[in-house]
Amino acid sequence: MNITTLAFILLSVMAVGSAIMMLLSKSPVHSILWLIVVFFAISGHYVLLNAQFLAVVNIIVYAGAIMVLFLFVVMLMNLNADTEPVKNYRMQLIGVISGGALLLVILSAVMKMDIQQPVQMKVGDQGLISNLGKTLFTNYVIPFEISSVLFLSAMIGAVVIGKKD
Amino acid sequence: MGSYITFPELLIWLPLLAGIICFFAKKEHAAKSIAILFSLILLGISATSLFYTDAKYINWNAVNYFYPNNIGNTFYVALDGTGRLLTFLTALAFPIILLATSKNSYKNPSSFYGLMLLSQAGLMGVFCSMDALLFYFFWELALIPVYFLCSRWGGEKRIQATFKFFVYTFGGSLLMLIGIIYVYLHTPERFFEDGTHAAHSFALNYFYRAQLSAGDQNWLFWLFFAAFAVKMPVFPFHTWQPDTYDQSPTSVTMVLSGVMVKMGLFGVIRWLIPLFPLAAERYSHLVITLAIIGIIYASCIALVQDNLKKLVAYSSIAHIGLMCASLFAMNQISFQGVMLQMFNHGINIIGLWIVIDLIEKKTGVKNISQLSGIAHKAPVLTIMLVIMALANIALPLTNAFPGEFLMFTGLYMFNPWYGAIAAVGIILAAVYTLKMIQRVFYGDSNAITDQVTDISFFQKLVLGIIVCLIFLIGVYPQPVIDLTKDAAVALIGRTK
Amino acid sequence: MDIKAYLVLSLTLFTIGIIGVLVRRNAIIIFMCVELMLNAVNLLLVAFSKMHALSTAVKTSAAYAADAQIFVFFIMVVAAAEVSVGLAIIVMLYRNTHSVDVNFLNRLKN
Amino acid sequence: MNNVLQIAWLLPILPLLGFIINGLGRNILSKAISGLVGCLVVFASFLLSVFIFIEVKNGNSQVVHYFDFLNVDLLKIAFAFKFDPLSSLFLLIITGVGFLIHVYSTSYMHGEPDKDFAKYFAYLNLFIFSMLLLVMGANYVVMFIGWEGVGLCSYLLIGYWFRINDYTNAANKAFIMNRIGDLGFLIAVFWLIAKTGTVEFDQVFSAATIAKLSATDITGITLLLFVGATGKSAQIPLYTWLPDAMAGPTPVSALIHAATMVTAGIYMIARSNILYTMAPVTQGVVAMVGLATAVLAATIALKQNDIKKVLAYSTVSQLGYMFLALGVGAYTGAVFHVMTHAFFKALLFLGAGSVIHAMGGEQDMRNMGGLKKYMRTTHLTFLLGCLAIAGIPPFSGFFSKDEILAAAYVHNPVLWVIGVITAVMTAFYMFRLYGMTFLGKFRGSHEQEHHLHESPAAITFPLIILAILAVVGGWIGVPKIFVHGGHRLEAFLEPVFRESNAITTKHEITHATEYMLMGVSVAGALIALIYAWRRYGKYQQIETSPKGITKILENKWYVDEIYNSTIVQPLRSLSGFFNNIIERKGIDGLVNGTGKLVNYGSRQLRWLQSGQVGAYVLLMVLGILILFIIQLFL
Amino acid sequence: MNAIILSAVWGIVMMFSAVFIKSKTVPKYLALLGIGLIFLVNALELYKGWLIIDMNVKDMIRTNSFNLAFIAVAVGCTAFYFLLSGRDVEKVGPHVAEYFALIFFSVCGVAISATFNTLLFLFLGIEIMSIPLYILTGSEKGNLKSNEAALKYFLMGTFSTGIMLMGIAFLYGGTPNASFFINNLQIGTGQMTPMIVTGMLMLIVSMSFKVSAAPFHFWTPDVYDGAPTVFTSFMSTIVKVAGFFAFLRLFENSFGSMHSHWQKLIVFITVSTLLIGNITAIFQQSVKRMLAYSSIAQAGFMLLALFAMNEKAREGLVLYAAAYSLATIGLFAILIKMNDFTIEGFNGLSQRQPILAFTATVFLLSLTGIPLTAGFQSKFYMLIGAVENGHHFWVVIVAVIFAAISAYYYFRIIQAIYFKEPAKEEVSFVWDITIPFKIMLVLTAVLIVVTGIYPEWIIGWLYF
Repeated sequence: MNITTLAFILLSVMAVGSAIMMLLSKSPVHSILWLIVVFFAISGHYVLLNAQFLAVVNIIVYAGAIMVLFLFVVMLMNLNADTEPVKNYRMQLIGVISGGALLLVILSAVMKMDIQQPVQMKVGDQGLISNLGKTLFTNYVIPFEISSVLFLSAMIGAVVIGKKD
Repeated sequence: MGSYITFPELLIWLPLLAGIICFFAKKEHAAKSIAILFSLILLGISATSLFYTDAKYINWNAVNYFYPNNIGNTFYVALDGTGRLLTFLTALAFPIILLATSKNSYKNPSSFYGLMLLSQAGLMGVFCSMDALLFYFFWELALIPVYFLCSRWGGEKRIQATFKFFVYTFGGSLLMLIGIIYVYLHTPERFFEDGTHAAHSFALNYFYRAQLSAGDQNWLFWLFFAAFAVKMPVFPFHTWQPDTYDQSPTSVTMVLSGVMVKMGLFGVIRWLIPLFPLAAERYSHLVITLAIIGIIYASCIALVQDNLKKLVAYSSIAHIGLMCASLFAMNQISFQGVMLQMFNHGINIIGLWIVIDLIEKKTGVKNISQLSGIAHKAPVLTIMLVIMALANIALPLTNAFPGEFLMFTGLYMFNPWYGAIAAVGIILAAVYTLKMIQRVFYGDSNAITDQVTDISFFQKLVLGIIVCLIFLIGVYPQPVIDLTKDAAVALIGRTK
Repeated sequence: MDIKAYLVLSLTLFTIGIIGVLVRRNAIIIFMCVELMLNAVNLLLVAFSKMHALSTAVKTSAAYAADAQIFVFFIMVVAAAEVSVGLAIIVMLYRNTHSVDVNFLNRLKN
Repeated sequence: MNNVLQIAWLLPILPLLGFIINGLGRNILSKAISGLVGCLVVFASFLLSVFIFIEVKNGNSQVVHYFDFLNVDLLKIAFAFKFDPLSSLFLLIITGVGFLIHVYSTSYMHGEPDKDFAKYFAYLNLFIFSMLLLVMGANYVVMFIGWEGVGLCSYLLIGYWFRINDYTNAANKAFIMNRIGDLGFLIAVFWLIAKTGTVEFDQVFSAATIAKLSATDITGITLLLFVGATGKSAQIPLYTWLPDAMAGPTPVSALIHAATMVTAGIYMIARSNILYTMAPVTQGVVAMVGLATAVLAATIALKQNDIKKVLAYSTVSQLGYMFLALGVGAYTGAVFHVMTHAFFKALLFLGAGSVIHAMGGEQDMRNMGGLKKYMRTTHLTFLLGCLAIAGIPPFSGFFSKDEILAAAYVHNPVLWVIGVITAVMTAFYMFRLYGMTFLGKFRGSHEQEHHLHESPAAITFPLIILAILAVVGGWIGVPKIFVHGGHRLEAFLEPVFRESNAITTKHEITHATEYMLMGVSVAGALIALIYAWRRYGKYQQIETSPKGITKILENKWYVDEIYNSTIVQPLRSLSGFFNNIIERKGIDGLVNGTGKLVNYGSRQLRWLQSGQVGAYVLLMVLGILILFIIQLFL
Repeated sequence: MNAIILSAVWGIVMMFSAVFIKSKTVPKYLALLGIGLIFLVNALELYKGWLIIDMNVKDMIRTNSFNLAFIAVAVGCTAFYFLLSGRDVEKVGPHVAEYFALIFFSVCGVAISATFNTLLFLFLGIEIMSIPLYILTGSEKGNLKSNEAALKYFLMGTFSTGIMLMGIAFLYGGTPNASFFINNLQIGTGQMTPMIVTGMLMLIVSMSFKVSAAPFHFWTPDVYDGAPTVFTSFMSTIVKVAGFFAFLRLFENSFGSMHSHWQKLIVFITVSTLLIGNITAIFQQSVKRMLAYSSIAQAGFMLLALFAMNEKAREGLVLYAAAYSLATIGLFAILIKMNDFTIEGFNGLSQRQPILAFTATVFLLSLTGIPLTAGFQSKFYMLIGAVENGHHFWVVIVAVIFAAISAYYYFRIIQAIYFKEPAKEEVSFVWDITIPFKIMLVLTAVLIVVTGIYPEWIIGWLYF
């Protein structure tokens, strides 16, 4: 039971717990906050895996930008109160059951595998910014270019949909 | 001729061309005269082709357009015994039908005549094509115009009735398509003139060479039979027919019952039996039993039919049943009998429809119970109908007699009991036919039939032609029989 | 560390996301659950990359191991784009019907 | 090749010509012309057949082949005519009697409008044509063509007055009953073809061919052929159409339903005598059926009051006699009786016709009587006819009937006894008829009485001719006990029946017995005759409701009713069942049911599309689960 | 490659054209020009291998005559789409140029997902294809249905993306040599490892979602129904067949060797798709919605390509893409002109607009699969492939039976067009029908018939 394992467990509990909390909390604002916690936990995992770049990006992009965007929208609609007055418990039950069943099935399938390959923790240089940067701008320059199209269409989308007329 | 253009091409392209022209005709008489003119030309051509049956005219009777493709089908059309006879029947039937179509009975006639000719083209194609894919093409193409004709110009319940008919046949032919594909995948490799080659081929002669185990044949047989059985129709696939005949415009009913039902029989002759001789042997008893049940069953229903058109429809089912049965008797006598009878049945039933159409036009009703005593109002009409009816029940010296005689003989040779039981049909046929004649024509005329007038000279002419044909073939059928000899012999060769 | 642990973790997160999509009716929350699913995937990918980094098969080219993390990067890119579009749609909807409850979206059915 | 036989094809063509002329020209031709044409063509063919008869008598009988009717594979059916004693004799009867009846008709049908008159003669000619085909055909198929042809003509002529429903019913009945018989005929032909591959008489009857046939085959074929005969010649069980057929004009009844068509069955069996001789079982059946019919019809005839009905039943009974003859192997006797019967029965019908004509269409004998003094010729000829049919020597009926009875006795005395009883009954009802019609005093209405008169020459002339024939006709077959070699007919027909006679063992009967037989039958006939004369000579109408056996007899043993309830009704209800239950509910129901099912499924499946995102996602998840299960556990 | 670049570029061009061009009609011509250019450069690449920019794609995109030909088909169909429905795009809203730009971006995605060689590009391609569609679906802002459709589409789309990514992750983890190259997953011929199975299965799910195959089709009717008709026409044809092409390409290159292991999954999906698509379509009253279901039904037939996974099936898929797209685009182009989308709206069309009626009939016959139409040829090739493949023969029978059933709802429209009397009020058309439009319709119909007679002119390209 070394420190790594301990950290792993801690972060995992944190991630799962706050994910569940996000699910349960009535007010959207709380959900968003809980989700941010989850992202932080996941970033912690990245750090644990020595994927520094992703850890940073995760914090900045997700916890920072995206979630704040969500927060803005929620505020804008001031959905701080309970947005789902009528609950459909049967639907929820069915949902939980089927989701759980899916989890079980996948796990039962995957756990049969024979890979005893451990995961490299804390060391390894693939995750370093320099490495990733190099790969990104040598091997992956074309996907990088092309993904710009996504943003262009997102932009237009903002124009077409968001713009009042 | 010959080196430039061949009979089958003419037979297929001319009506197609004429049909398209008809669509653009403005006036009715223009459209009609175009249609009649072309169909008469076609009749001429087809009649000529009867004199070029000899093997040395092969390049007058067969053509094989090759076009580069990777599935190995070509535009391969040819006339052989059966096909020749049936193309002649088609060519003969259409002028008669078109002539019998009385003026301005259909709204926007140009497309009516156009579609009629298109269906003729389709039929010609079916009877000429020597390539499975081509055959399937024409098989469907003959159906589509008829579908439109029926559900556009038919009676009040036309749409449902016709659609039933369409789905029946479409489903059947799709099953056949699967069968075709399966056989195709078992045909040997084919090399084309230009050096290219396809892994398999759709050509008839390649189909004959397909490697099919007995097991394959057993289920392929049913895939094909589904299509043909629906088209004929054989009991119990027949329920589309009475409604369709009743609902569709009479000209179309003539096409359907006169020529189109022959497609099914033709399919059996050209494709089913030669492709799957073993399965045909094996299931012949089953099919014949079905057919014979159909004969008795349909005749019985005809006994209690009150609707003239349905009565004829059921009697037609009975006749087709007999043809189907004796096809599967699979000896030369029965084969040639069927081939002869296909021709005769076409002529007779068209005549019958013409007369019934006239009656319906003159009285406005088609229920036997409402009609009475037309005989002394319209004697000529009566005589014509009586002759048609007698031909329908195969009285000697009418054309149906030699055909049915041969068919029964063949069937009897295959198995006495089948022959004997099937022959009961001729009694029932006599019963319902005579009952119909008695109810409709004899007795005293009633309110409905009082105003009936006798038929015009023109109609007399049309019916006269048919009557002449009936007696001509009835007295001296041998030429027609000889026409089908080779085909029958070849068929026997496949089954052995 | 055993890869199975990461599998369990991320699959759990993934499933929580799915369940969220199933049970919540607030469009925004549903969307957030989808984001959670994506993050679960990211985590798994990174874990795999680190696993492969040790595996003998690809020792030769360490670049391959980086692929996964690049992939994660792209996933984030796409997610960002999606978010902008998605939120725009949600806002538009909110403008027209002052609600973001997906259960009220049943003008289109059957 | 002889020139008469060379032009023999004219024989059928001439009546056909007449048919076509009268048929097409029926709207323009006047009565005179169409009548003339009708008679002339038949007369011409009569002359022709006389020549042919002479030709054949000079021992020149042969088959004339015209063209191949059907020629498929091994089966070759020629369109050929066969001229031999049998056919030539029938030719004479048909054309001769036919001609007389044509002449008779010109006057009898004079009341008809022009076009119907022409139509009538057209039909009559057509009948002659088909009958000639039947008789001359050199194989079973050509024979069958004529066979069905005559059936058609009788249908047309019975339904000649097609506006009266009963008549058309009778016509349908006749045709359908014949069809049933024809079915037997056809199947026999198929059987022949299947076994021997030929239908040409000469080949079929040749020893080589017969060798191919097993005993069962022969029995089967002959039985089936006999079924055909029962249809055409009105034997049990298919006889009921003939009495109804009296709906047609009287000359038609005389020609078709007495003289010619109904004898086709006898002709056919006589033609294929060799087969029958080789099938004793069949012969037994034929004899039984024939005798049974004879008795049954005779009993019915006892109580009929319609003059034509009586004659009709007597015809049936006489035909039964002929079949009895065939059954016991006395082919000559059968043919002989056909001939004599043709004479006197035609005579009787025509006489009856003349009476009806005089009575203005009245057919019920109870309203007649005492016509003796009004119409002498008719009365005289009719009396001769009655005597002939009653078998009183030396009239023709005596000889033929006697020959048959003798043969029956040889075969089995019981047959003879029943035969004699029938003969007695025949004598009785014939003279009952005679008495009720001609003797006593007139019972009809007054205007009828005023209207009464002797018929014109066109009617009486044939009567006289036929009367003469009825008297002398039998003399060509005088049994050898009277005149040795007196049986010229037998000698003439000998070549036809040679093989049969060779096979059948003839045990002669002593002259004494033969005299005794004759004596008994003649005596019986005479007694019946006198009794009937005395009884019905002064017949008075007494209104008593018939009871017991009388009632049954007047209702013809209820045979029609039985057929109706055992065959017609079940068939009708079966058809109804097919039409309403199986067709509508069963098959069509299945087809439409499938359509309905699809529609229903469509309506149900739509609810899956609930519009709820949550539900959609849930279903997707379930789908994923299913896929996993399929992949991992299946 | 050319198509990808140029379509992306042209999207930007359209985008900026919005700034300079105020007219509503001009963008259409610009778009036509663009699509023409794209077709041209793609054709050049196909024939001559000529590239706009020769860049090193690190084998992440692999072009061969087959997928270039497919791109040609897709772009060609898009061109027809512009020609037929260009004027209707202008009717949707004010941002005409933007709409066209989005369509171009989507076409870029189509091109990518036709040529991808790594899972990364598959992912990007699918996303680039879909995101513009989310927007287009919601582009009719005032219309609540449009909004709703957009949200549904978006939520479920992203959900399926999540599934797909999970699948990709599993594949990455499962392959011994960590790689995203689809032909380099090194799946042995033996039993697949659980990870691979799971990953593959999730990919099947997400791809089935994209091509709207049951039971992942639920978004389709609602979205197609809610979206502006002109865009429904686009997304239900070109995008969908592109999805199919990607589906086939992915599974052929990565799991082709293991076909027998996962064929039963495809059987399940195929049969259920055929069943739900065809059966549900029968009862629909709105033609638009009916076409949505029919697109599901057709998808069921296209799935036979994956079921068979052999040469004929591959050819068949491309044929099917052309036939199905052309016919559906044509039908939608006619449908847009109607002012009520119910089947009754078509009553007596033949008497008012014979040309429309005739062409519509041709399209419907083609969708039904009547000979002499492209529809028949495509179905025919599919069936050949499916029969050739040899396993699960009954699936083929089921397929044709459903093909026969499909006649039921297609012919309802034909019956309405020809055999029903028109409604009394003569104004059944919102917009005038111009001569060029009619000419284009006839052209499309002719093309369909030509393909029906001689499909080799398309198939020939595949092996150029």
